[in-house]
Amino acid sequence: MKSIKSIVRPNKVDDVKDALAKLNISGMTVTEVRGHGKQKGHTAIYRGKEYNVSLLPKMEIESVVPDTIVDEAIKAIVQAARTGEIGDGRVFVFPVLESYRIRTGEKES
Amino acid sequence: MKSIKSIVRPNKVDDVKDALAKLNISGMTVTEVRGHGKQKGHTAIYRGKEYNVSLLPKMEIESVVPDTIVDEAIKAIVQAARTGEIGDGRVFVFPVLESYRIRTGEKES
Amino acid sequence: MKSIKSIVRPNKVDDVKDALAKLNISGMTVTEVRGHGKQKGHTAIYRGKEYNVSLLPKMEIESVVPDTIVDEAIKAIVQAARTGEIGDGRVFVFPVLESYRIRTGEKES
Amino acid sequence: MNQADTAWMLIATALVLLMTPALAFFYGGLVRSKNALNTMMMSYISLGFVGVLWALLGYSLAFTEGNNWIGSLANAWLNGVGLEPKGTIPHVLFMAFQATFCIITAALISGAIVERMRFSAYVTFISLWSLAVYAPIAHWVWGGGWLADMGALDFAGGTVVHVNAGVAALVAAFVLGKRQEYPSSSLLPHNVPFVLLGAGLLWFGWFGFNAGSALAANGIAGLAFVTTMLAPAATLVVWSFLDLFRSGKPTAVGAATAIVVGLVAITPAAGFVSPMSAIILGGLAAFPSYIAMQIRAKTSLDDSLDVVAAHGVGGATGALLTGVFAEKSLNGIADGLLFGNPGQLATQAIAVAAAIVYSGVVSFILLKLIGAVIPLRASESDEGAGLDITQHGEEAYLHVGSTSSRAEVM
Amino acid sequence: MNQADTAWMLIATALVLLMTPALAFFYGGLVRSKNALNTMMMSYISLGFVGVLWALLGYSLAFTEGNNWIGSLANAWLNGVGLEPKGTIPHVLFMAFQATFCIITAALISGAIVERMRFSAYVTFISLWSLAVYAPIAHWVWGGGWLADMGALDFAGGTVVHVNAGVAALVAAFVLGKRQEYPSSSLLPHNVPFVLLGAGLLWFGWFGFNAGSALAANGIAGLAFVTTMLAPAATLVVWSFLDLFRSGKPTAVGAATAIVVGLVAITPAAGFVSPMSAIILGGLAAFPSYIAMQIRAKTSLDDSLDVVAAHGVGGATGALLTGVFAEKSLNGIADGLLFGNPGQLATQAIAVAAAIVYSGVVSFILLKLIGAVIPLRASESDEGAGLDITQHGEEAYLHVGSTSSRAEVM
Amino acid sequence: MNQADTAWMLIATALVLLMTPALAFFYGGLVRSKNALNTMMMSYISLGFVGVLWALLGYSLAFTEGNNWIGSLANAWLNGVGLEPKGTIPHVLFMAFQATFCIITAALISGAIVERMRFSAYVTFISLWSLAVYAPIAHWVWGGGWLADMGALDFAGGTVVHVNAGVAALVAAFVLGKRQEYPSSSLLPHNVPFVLLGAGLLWFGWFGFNAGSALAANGIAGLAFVTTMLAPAATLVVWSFLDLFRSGKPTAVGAATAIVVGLVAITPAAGFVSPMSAIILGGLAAFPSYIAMQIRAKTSLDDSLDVVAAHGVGGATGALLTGVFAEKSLNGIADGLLFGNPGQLATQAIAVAAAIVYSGVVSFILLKLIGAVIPLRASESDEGAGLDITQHGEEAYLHVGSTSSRAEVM
Ligand SMILES: Nc1ncnc2c1ncn2[C@@H]1O[C@H](COP(=O)(O)OP(=O)(O)O)[C@@H](O)[C@H]1O
Ligand SMILES: Nc1ncnc2c1ncn2[C@@H]1O[C@H](COP(=O)(O)OP(=O)(O)O)[C@@H](O)[C@H]1O
Ligand SMILES: Nc1ncnc2c1ncn2[C@@H]1O[C@H](COP(=O)(O)OP(=O)(O)O)[C@@H](O)[C@H]1O
Repeated sequence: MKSIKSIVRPNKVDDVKDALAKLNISGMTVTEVRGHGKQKGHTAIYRGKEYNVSLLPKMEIESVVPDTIVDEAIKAIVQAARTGEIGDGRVFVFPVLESYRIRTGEKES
Repeated sequence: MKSIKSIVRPNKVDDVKDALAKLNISGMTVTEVRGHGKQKGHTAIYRGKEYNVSLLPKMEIESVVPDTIVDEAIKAIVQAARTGEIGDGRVFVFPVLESYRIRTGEKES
Repeated sequence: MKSIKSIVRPNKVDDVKDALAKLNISGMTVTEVRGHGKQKGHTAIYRGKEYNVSLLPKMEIESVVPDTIVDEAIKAIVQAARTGEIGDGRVFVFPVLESYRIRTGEKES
Repeated sequence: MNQADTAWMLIATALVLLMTPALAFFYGGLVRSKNALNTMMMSYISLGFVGVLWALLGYSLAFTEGNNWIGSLANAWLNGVGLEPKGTIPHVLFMAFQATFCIITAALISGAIVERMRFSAYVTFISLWSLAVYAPIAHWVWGGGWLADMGALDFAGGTVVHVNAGVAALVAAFVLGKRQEYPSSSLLPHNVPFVLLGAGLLWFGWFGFNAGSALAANGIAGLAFVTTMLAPAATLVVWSFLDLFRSGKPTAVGAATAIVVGLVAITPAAGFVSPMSAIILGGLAAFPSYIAMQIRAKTSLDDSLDVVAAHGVGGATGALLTGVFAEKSLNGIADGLLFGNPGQLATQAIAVAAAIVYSGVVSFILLKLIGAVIPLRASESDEGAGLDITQHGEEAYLHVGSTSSRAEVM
Repeated sequence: MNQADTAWMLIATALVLLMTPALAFFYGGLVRSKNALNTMMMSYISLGFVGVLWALLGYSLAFTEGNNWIGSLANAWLNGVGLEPKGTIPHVLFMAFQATFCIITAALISGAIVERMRFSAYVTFISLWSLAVYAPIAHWVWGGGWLADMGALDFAGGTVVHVNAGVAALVAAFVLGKRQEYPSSSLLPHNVPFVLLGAGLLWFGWFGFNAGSALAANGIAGLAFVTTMLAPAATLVVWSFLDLFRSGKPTAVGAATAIVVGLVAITPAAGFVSPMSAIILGGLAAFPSYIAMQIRAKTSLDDSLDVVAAHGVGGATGALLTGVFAEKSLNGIADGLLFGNPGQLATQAIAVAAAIVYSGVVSFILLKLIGAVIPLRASESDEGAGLDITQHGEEAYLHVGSTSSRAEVM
Repeated sequence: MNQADTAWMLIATALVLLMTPALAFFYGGLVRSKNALNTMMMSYISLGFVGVLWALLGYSLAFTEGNNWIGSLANAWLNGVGLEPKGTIPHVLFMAFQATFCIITAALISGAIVERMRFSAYVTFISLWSLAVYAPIAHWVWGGGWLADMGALDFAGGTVVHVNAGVAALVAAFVLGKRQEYPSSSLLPHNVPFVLLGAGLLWFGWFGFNAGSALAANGIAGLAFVTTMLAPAATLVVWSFLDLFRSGKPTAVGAATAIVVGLVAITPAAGFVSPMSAIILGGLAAFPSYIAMQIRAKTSLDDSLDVVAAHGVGGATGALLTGVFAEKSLNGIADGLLFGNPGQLATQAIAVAAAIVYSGVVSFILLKLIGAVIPLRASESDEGAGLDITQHGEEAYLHVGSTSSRAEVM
C-alpha cells in the first residue's frame, strides 16, 4: 500500500475526486493547506504598505491505495489537477506499512 | 520509530487522546480534515437544489512513537475511536527515518 | 528524496521559511495544526469552570527535499524555530518514494 | 395621539425586534460550530411562528380586559387593533411593541436545550408556550390581572420575561436531559466574537426594551434609558473583579454574560429607581448570578448556556431589588424598602413566586405533551454529527475547496 | 416643520443607510470565502459613489418637478436643498432619506454577478445606473411622473427599488454569463451566520425603509411598521413549511431568504394594507419566489444569489398584491381589488411592466457600453484564484502563522 | 422639556453607545486571531469602567460650571442629575449622551497598543485618562471653559474626541514600544469582514454622535445628519482612487478606514457647514490621513491600527476645515475662512494645539505613573502566545474536535 499525497489548487479538488472515483478509489482525506514553490505569492496591501503573501491556499488530498494502482492514480490526479500554469502543485508517494479500518478493527492489505 | 496517522470522527479526539495517554503517549499533532470513504456524505440543500457534500469533517491525529509500542497504540486508538457505524475512519502506519526535538536540537530514536 | 515535516510555533513559520530559502529550498506546504507534547496546554475558563485545553496551536511545515540536503535543512529548521522553551516542536523525516510536478506531469528525483 | 411618543415607540419597537437576532449571535457563538446554525435558527424561527401567533391570539389573551387571569378574544386576529390611539400611540404599534417581547422571551429558553433538541419539537414548544405561558403572565402583570392589582412592579419584564423564561429553561433542561458529552468533555464556545456581537446588539436593543416600556418619550423614558446604561456597566465592573479574584483572568464570555445579567437585573426596575441606585443594583446583581453559575457547573444539570443563572436568577434579583430601590418621587407609583415601604418587597416576591410556579408547571406539562407525540431530542447519532447537518442540511462555515460537492441528479 | 417627524426621519434614514452594510453581510456570507471581500465591497462602494452622485445629480433628476419622465437640474449640486422644510421635515433630510434608497437599490444588483465581475466595471455600472435608471423610475412613481399621475401605489419602493433592481440583476447575470464552475460544482455559502446577520440587520433597517416612507411619525408610519413586522414573519412560517415538504429540512439560508422575500413583498403595500392583510400577503409571497428559485436552479442562468427570485419576483408580487389588499379606509388613497376596486390591480401591473421594460433595456445598454470600454468580467485565472486577492489584494480571513508574509523592500 | 427632542436624544444616545461595540469589531478584525478577544475586550471594558466613572465623577468635572479649566464636583455621584430638563431634554439623558462620548474616546486609544499591552494596565490607564484628560478637555470646549470662550467650534468632538484620542494613542504607542515582530513580519488582519462590520456600525452610530450633538430634533440635526452621510461617502470615493493609483487595487481595509476618516473629519464641522462643503471636506480629508499612514508605515512607530493617522490627523484636518467651511447663515454662530472670517481658522488651530499639548503631556505622565506600579507590557512569551490565551484564558475561535479539553478536577 502506498499513500499518494497531492497538493492541488483549491478549485481542483472536485476534479481530482471525480478522476479517482473513475478508478474506484473513493477513500481520501483532504486538508486545507497553504503552499509555496515556484509560484511567487500575491501582493497584499495593508495600510500603506505592500506585503508579499508567499503562502497561497492549496488543498492536500491524501489517498492510501494498493500498490497496483498507484501509477494509474497518479496519472489521473495529474491530469485532473493540471492547468499548465505555475502553482499547479505536486504529487508525492509515501510507503505505508500498515492500514486499519477503525469500524471493523481489521488490518487491510 | 513509526508515525501512526489516524483519521477519526471529530468527537472522538478526546477519547483517543485519553487512550494514548494511558500508554504514556502524550506527543501528538492534530489536524482538521475532511474525508470521504464508504460514508456517503450528507445532502445539503441550497436555494432550491440538493447537493451531495461528499467530504465530511474528520480529525487527523498523528503520533510518532517507538516501534515497540506501535501495535498497542493502534489497538488503543481503534478501540477508543470505534462506534461501529460507517465513517469511523482509518489508521495508517508510516515509517519515520529520523526525529528531532527542536527545543534541544537532539536527535531521538 | 525525503519529506521533512516540522511542527513549530505559529510565529516561527516566517523564520523557518527564511532559513530554508537560504538553502535554496523554496517548496513547502504549511498546515494549521494543534499539538500536544511536554507542553501542558493552557487553562480555559468558561462559565465558572476551568478546563485544560491540552492541544495548542502549532504550524506544520512539510518540505520534500533531495537526500543530499536533508541534514543541512534540519539544522536550519531547528535553529530557526528554537526558543528553548517547552513547546518548540519536532522535526520528523519520512522517506518519499516518488514525486511529480503536476504542471508538467514530470517525475522528479 | 402624541407624535413624539409615536416616533420614539417606532424606533423602540425596532430595537426590541433586533434583540432576537442579537440573541441568535450571543447563543450561536457559545455552542460548537457543528450546532451554530441550529442554535441561531432557534432564535430566528421565533420571529416567524411566535410573531404570527402573537398577532392572531397572544396579544388578545394578554392585553384585552378579561378576568384576573387571562384576557379575552376581543382582539383576536387583530380585530379592533387599528390606527386609533392606545395611550398616546397607534394601537397597532402598541401591539407590535408587545409582540417583540413575546418573541424574544420564547427564544431565550432555547439556551437551555441547544445542541440536542429536535427542531420541530422546539418550534412546537415555543409556539404553544407563547400562548399558554407568556400571554397569561403578561396579562397578570401588564394586562390588568391580579399581580397588577396587587401592585407588583415590573417596569419592562423582569418577571414576565426573565424569571418566566429562566424557569421554563430550567424545566426544559431537566426534561430534555444533558448532552451526551456533558460534563466529561468541555463544550467550549466556537466563536467568542459572535458572543460579544450579540451582547453589544442586545444592549443596544435593550434601550428600546426598557426605555420603550415608558411608552412615551418623556422623563421616565430618559430615566429608564440611563439606568439601562449604568446598571450593566456596574455589573461588568464587578464581574471583571470576580473573574479576576477567581482565576486571575477576566474573560470575554464573562464580560458578555455580565452585560446581559446587568440588563436583566435592571429590567424590572428601569423606570422606578434612580441612576445611582441602578449602579448599585447592577453591581449587586453580579453576585447571585455569578454564584449560580458556579453552582450549576458542579451539578449535572445541563442548562447549556446558563439561562437560569442569567435570566432566572438575574431577573428574580432585579425584581426583588426593585422592591428595595424604587422611589415614588421619581415614578409617582411606589416606594421600595429603602424608601420606607418594606411591603413592596413582599409584593415583588409574590410576583416572582407566582411566575416560577406557573411557568414551571405549565412548561413541564407542555413538554411532556409534545414529547408524547414527537421525540423531544435529536437522535444520538444526529447529536454526534451536529444538528446543523442533521436538522437543517447545512454547515455554518465552508472554505473554498474544503468540500467537494456536486449537484445531485434530479 | 414638525419636530417629531424630524426625529423619526433622522433615525429612519440612519436605519436605511445601515441596510447597505447589512446587505454586504447577507451577500458576503453566501459566496465562497475567496470572494467574500469583493462581494462585500460591492455593497460598501455604493455608499461612496452612488451616495455622492445622488447628492450631485440623482436627487434633482428624481425629485424636482420636470416633466412626466424626468426631473430637472434645479436641485443639482444640492442647490436649493437646505434647512427649509420639505413636507414637515428639513429638505436636506428628505434628500438624505432618498439617497439611502438609491444606494441600496444599486447594491442589490450585485448579487447577480458576484464572483466574476471586474470591480471597476461594476462601480462604473452602478454609478451610471443610479442616474440613468433609478432616478427616472423614482421620478415616475414618487417625483410626480406619469405613474404617480396614473395612481400607481408604491408605498416604499416595491417597483422603484425591488422590481427595478431585480430586472437589472437579470440582465446583468445574462450579459456577464455564468461562473466557470456553475452549475457543475455547487458553490455553497462560506459563512451562513453572516447571512443571518445580514437578514437580521436588513429587517431592522427595513423599518426605517417602510415606516420611514410615511415621512412622518403618525398612524400610517405605525401601520407600515406593523405590516413590516408581520409580513416577513408569515413568509418565514410558510417558507419553513415549503422547505420541510420539499426536503424535510428547514434551512437557515432559506429562513434568511424568506425574511428578505417577505420584506420585499410588503414594501409597496406597507402603508396601504391592514396588519391581517399583511400576514396573508407575506404568506402568499413565499410561493412565487420559492418556485422561481426552483425554476432558476434548473436553468443555466447564474443569478448567483437569486436577486431575481427574491427582489424581482417578490417585488412584483408585492406590487400586484398591493392592488388587491389596499384599503382606502386606512390610507385615504385607494382601495384594491378585494375592496371593490379591480382597476387598481391593472394600474399596479402597468407600473411593474413599465419598470421591467425600462430597467431591462437601459441596464442592458449600459452594460454593453461599459463592456465596450472595459472588460466586464475578471479574467479566468482571476476568477479561479478568487476576486479578493486579485481585485483587492486582500484575503478575508488569515490565521496566525498560516501565511508567511514579509514587507516588501520599498 | 421637548418630547420630540427627547425622542431623538434617546435613540441618538443608544446609537453612540453602539459605536463602542462597533469599534471592538473594527479593531478586533484588524489584529491577528490570537489577539482578537483581547482587542475587543479593550473596547467593551470601557463600557464598564469608564461608564461608571463618568457617572460618578467625569460628568461633573466636565459639565458643571467651575472655572475655565475644569468643572466642579457639584454633580458628582449624579447628585442633582435628575429628570428636570437640561436644555430641552431630561438632565439624566444629557448626562448619558455625554457618557457615551467619553466611553468611546477612551476605547479609541487602544488601537495604538493592541497585541502587547497588559490588560490591567490598560484598564487602569483609560480609567484615569477619562478623568484626567477627557473631562478637562470636554470642559474647555463644551462645558464653558476657555476654548468655548474663545469661540472654538467643535460640533461633535473633532478636538475633544479625535485629536485627543489620537495624541494619547501616539504617546501610548511611543511609551509601550513596538510589537516584537513589527515591522519585520507583516501583521495582517485576521478577519476583514469584521472590520467592515465595525465600519458599517460605526457609520450608523455616528449619526447619533453628530446629529445628536444638535441636542434637538431640528434643522441643525438634519444638517449634521446629511453632512455625516456625505463626507465619508466622498472620502470613500477619493480613498478608492488613491488606492487605485498607488497599487492598482482598492482594498476593503482601505474602504473601512476611509469611512472612519471621513466620519472623523466631519465630526467638528457637522452642524456648521453646508452639505456641498461636506462633500468637499470629506474628499479633502482623505489626503492627509492617507499620507500620514504612508509615512507612519516607513517609521518604526508601531501605532498598530493607525489611530494617529485616522483620528489624530483626521480630527485635526476636520477641526481646521471647520474654520474654513463654517457658514453663519446655517448655524447662526460663526463663519469660516471661505465666508470671510479667517480668524476662525486661527481659533481652530489654537484649540487643536491645546488638545495636543494637554493630552500628550498628561497621557505620558499617566502611563509613566502606571508603569511604575504595574508593567505596561505583557511578557514576551505572552505576546508570542497571544493575549487571548494569556490575559483572558480564552481562544476566539475553536472548531469541533480541534481541541481536546477536559474539565479540571476541582
Ligand atoms: N518541495 C516541496 N515540498 C512540499 N510541498 C511543495 C514542494 N514544492 C511545491 N510544493 C507544493 O506545491 C505547490 C505548488 O508548487 P509551485 O512550485 O508553486 O508550482 P509548480 O509546481 O506548478 O511550479 C506549492 O504551493 C506547495 O504547496
Ligand atoms: N484510502 C483512504 N485514504 C485516505 N483516507 C481514507 C481512506 N479511506 C478512508 N479514509 C478516511 O477515513 C474516513 C472514514 O472512512 P469511511 O470509509 O467513510 O468509513 P469506514 O472506514 O468506517 O467504512 C474517511 O472520511 C477518510 O477521511
Ligand atoms: N510524538 C509526537 N508525534 C507527533 N507530534 C509530536 C510528538 N511530540 C511532539 N509533537 C508535536 O510537537 C509539539 C511540541 O512538543 P512539546 O513536547 O510540547 O515541546 P518540546 O518538544 O519542546 O518538549 C507538540 O505540540 C506536537 O504538535
